[in-house]
Amino acid sequence: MDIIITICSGFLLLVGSFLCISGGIGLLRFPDFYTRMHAVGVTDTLGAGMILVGLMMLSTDFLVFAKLVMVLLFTLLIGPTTSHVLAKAAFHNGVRPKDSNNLEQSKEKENTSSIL
Amino acid sequence: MIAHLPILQVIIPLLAAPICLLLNRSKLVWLFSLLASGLAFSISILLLQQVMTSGVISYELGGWQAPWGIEYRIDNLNAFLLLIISGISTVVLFAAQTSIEKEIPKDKHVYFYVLYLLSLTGMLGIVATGDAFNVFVFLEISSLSAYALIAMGNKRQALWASYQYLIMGTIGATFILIGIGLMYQMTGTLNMEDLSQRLPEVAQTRTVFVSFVFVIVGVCLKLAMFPLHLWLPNAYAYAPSIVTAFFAATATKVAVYLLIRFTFSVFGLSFSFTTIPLQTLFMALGLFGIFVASTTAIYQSNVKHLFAYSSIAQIGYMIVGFSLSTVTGLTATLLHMFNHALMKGAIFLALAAVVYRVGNVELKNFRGLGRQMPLTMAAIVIGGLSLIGVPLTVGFVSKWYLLTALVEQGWWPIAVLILLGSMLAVVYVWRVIEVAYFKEPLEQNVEVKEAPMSFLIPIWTLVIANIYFGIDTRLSVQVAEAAAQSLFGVSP
Amino acid sequence: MLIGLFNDWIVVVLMMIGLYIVIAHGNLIKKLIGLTIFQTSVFIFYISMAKIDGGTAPILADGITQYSNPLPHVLILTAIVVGIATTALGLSLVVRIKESYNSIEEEEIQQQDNDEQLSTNKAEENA
Amino acid sequence: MIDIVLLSLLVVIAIAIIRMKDLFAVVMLTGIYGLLSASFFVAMDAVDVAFTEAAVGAGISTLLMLVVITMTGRKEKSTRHKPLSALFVVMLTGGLLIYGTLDMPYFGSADAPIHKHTSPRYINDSMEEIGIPNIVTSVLASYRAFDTFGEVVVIFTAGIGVLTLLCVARSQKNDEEIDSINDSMHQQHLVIRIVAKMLIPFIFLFALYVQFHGDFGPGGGFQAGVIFASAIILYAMLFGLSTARKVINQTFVQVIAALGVLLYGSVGIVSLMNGGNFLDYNVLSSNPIAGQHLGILLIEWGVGCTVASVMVVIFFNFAGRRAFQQHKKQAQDKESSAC
Repeated sequence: MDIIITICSGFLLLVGSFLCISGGIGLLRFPDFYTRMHAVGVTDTLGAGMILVGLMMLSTDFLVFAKLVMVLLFTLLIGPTTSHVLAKAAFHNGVRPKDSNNLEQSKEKENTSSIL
Repeated sequence: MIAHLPILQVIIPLLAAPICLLLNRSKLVWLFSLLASGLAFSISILLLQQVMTSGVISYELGGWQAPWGIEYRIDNLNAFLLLIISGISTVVLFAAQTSIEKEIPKDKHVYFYVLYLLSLTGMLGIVATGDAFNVFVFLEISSLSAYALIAMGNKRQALWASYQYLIMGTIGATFILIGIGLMYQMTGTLNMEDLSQRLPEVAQTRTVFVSFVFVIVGVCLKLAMFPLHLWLPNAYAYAPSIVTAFFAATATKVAVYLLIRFTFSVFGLSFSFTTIPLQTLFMALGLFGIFVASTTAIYQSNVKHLFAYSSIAQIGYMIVGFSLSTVTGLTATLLHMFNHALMKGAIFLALAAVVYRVGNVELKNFRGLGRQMPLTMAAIVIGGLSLIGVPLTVGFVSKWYLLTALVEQGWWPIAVLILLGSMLAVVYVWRVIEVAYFKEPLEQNVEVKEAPMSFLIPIWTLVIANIYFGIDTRLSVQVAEAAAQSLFGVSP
Repeated sequence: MLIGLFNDWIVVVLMMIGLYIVIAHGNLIKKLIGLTIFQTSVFIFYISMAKIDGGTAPILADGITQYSNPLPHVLILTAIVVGIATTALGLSLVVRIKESYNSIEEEEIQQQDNDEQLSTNKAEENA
Repeated sequence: MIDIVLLSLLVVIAIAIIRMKDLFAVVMLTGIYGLLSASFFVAMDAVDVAFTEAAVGAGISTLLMLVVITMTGRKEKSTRHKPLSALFVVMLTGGLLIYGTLDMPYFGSADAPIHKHTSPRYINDSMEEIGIPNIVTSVLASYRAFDTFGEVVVIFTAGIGVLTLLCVARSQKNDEEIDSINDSMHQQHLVIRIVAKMLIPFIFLFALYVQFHGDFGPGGGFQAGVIFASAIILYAMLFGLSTARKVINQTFVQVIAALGVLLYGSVGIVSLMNGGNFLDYNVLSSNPIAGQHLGILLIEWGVGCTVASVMVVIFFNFAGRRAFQQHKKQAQDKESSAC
């Protein structure tokens, strides 16, 4: 029985860490603000979620398990909210998503954007 | 209750501070802090008597034995310092209410007294404790309240001076923390007494050498010794005058005490003066400090700056006495701590009275003050004479012991240099006297009256003490000698 | 030799970076950040002193024999609080300096002070 | 192995902080620096310290620096202040420290002097003498209780210092003006206010859990105080400073800060009255172990009160100063446009 558990948790941990790495790479390679934020959003919710579930399966006693469940609930609640607020603040300060037709117009707008 | 005196010394001003915050009425808070400081002063007198009769008092906090719990060790050196600090603070507090009336906005008076009591607690805590890390904690309490108090000055330069003092003070405190960490790593204990027993066996390692260097540099930063003194003149000149009067007389003495405590009690005399040429280094820095600081003092147009630079010169005298590493040399340093506190306390309180009446302490505003504020100017004159070291004043006693210590070692040239230093002091004191007595007052200063009674009483108590201890030196010399001998392990 | 002391050397490098920022950078907030880095590296030095290979956190549990040393942890709890207290006071000073000097660069503030000093001396000469 | 990775990451961030000019990015890096050093402390088995460093180093100090940056601007001038002499001083102290590390006991070696002198007693006897599993809390609160008392006074001093520098005589905004600000902010931050409403009770609950769980696991007065204050600060940021001031008025918070210090001091005074030394908990009740538990509980409560109220006071004064500056700027714009 515990072999299955270790395999599942190992698999989940691997997938979770892969998602985190992909988020990091996405942060570096994507062209403009909103796509980069999408990539980071992935690591926040899914990557961390997968790792937490993997850890839950490995946890020995109930207290550790309960704490991990609460951590998962909080990250799932807070992750999307922060991405939302980040996007709203960026939009409020004039950062427009870059699409093919107004390529140059958004370039100069992007460097004037200030989050505050 | 007698057995609990060491802890009550620190706890009474400490608990008085939050109570003052709760009282929240400026007049009531002033009386309450005066009571707390007076109580601390009387406890320090009792402690001094107890130590002089029955030797070292050890008080274990929390009931745990020494290296595991924190221990308060009161010997002659601590008791002497506790007496100076709480005495000066009581006298200075007496004039505080009228002085801050003109310099600090009304709604901040309560916060001023809370911070004043906290800095008093910090200094008493540093001096009384026998645990190395506890020194760092109470050092931070006194420094943080000092930064906030200095920043309450009404001119904008006070903020910049307080910021520079914060940066230099925090670097100094962190150096002391690194030194304590290295000491702890090699011996495994934090109690100073335990450290002095366990350090000799690891004394040859490089780590203990580096920890000694870091502690000494950190303390010298706090001490405003010559190369590291840049923060002191602005901090003392732009702070509210009551704060300057309190810190000029006590803050540097606490740092000198730390220097003496770490070199003599913790690292031991033989280690401190052999591994580094501490003697020649400190002698040179002390003398250099005396001359550079006195010459800059001569060219100052602001009288507070003038006497701040003279404080740095006086610290130079203490460092020279300390670097002799003989019993009389150390006695001279301890005596000069006591005398310097009396001198500078009187002078800066008199300047506070001048600020109260005239508004600022530029030299041009001092014209004709000799006739308009006779008692205050007389106090400044006597304080100045005491700085120079004229006989019948307290300054003469400490200069005399310093010269005898130097002559004992046979260093004639340095004794001559010390006398030259005092000549420089004559120049800058004469500049103030000449303007005050032989110049006509400016037109806007004509109707300046004498300082109110609440200034004159503390100023003149310090001036009379200045003269009394200049003549009857039994108390100060006896205590200083006993402290020096106990540090050298010579049983009195 | 190298592995044994590698931790301490990295801590020394961090200390020196913090000290360099405090001394070389003119911006007042950057100085405070340099101070925080300098203090945090001292904490890391204390804590890496307390670690024992194979020891666990100093919380008594049956079946564990080797614990790391609890005393440096207590000292560092105090030092962290001292660090945040100094940072908070420094930041409030920076706000007040910005209001009265309208700048938080060390050179500009020093310049304004020197100009003010020169003007008072000049006023004194012709008075 | 992991600690070497974390340390080298810290060095990379410190070097990035030197090179960065944009203060906003530098403050973010300081936050990351605090979090990484907290995770380093976890790797070093210092769980209590990691908790405090994360809450204070990554949380409160970054927050305060951000508030200050909104007032003082983001750009840093690039001129370096005589870098060569700075480099020389730094190299000198660095060389001295490296020279000092040569004789240090190796990292992680069990026979270092610190593991043999005072700490064996803490580890072996603390269960019989004090009876709580978390040795750090027992040393913090009982063996070296006076250090913690000094520390509570340090935090209290910082709070009073910030108060003296930044406190502003508040212009009494009337109620409907506060409600109008509240509504205007409402539709702008709708989503995060709802989520915050859901989260704040849990943050308070977690703070109280950390406060009373200090004896058995990582936690204690400091961490609980900071978490408690962060919940109040979150409320103040989202629902406007004036509404937050109405909910938690200033004098009440200052009184709590003073009462926390007095509570800690009075535990010491009571043990003095009962005949023990200052802060000696054995005399607090008939059975020494029960006395220790009672003493530690009370002083942790005092520490929690003071830290929470001082952090709230510090944030409210910084934010109040910012509102004061904007208010002054509007007044200047109004009169400059008027005349």
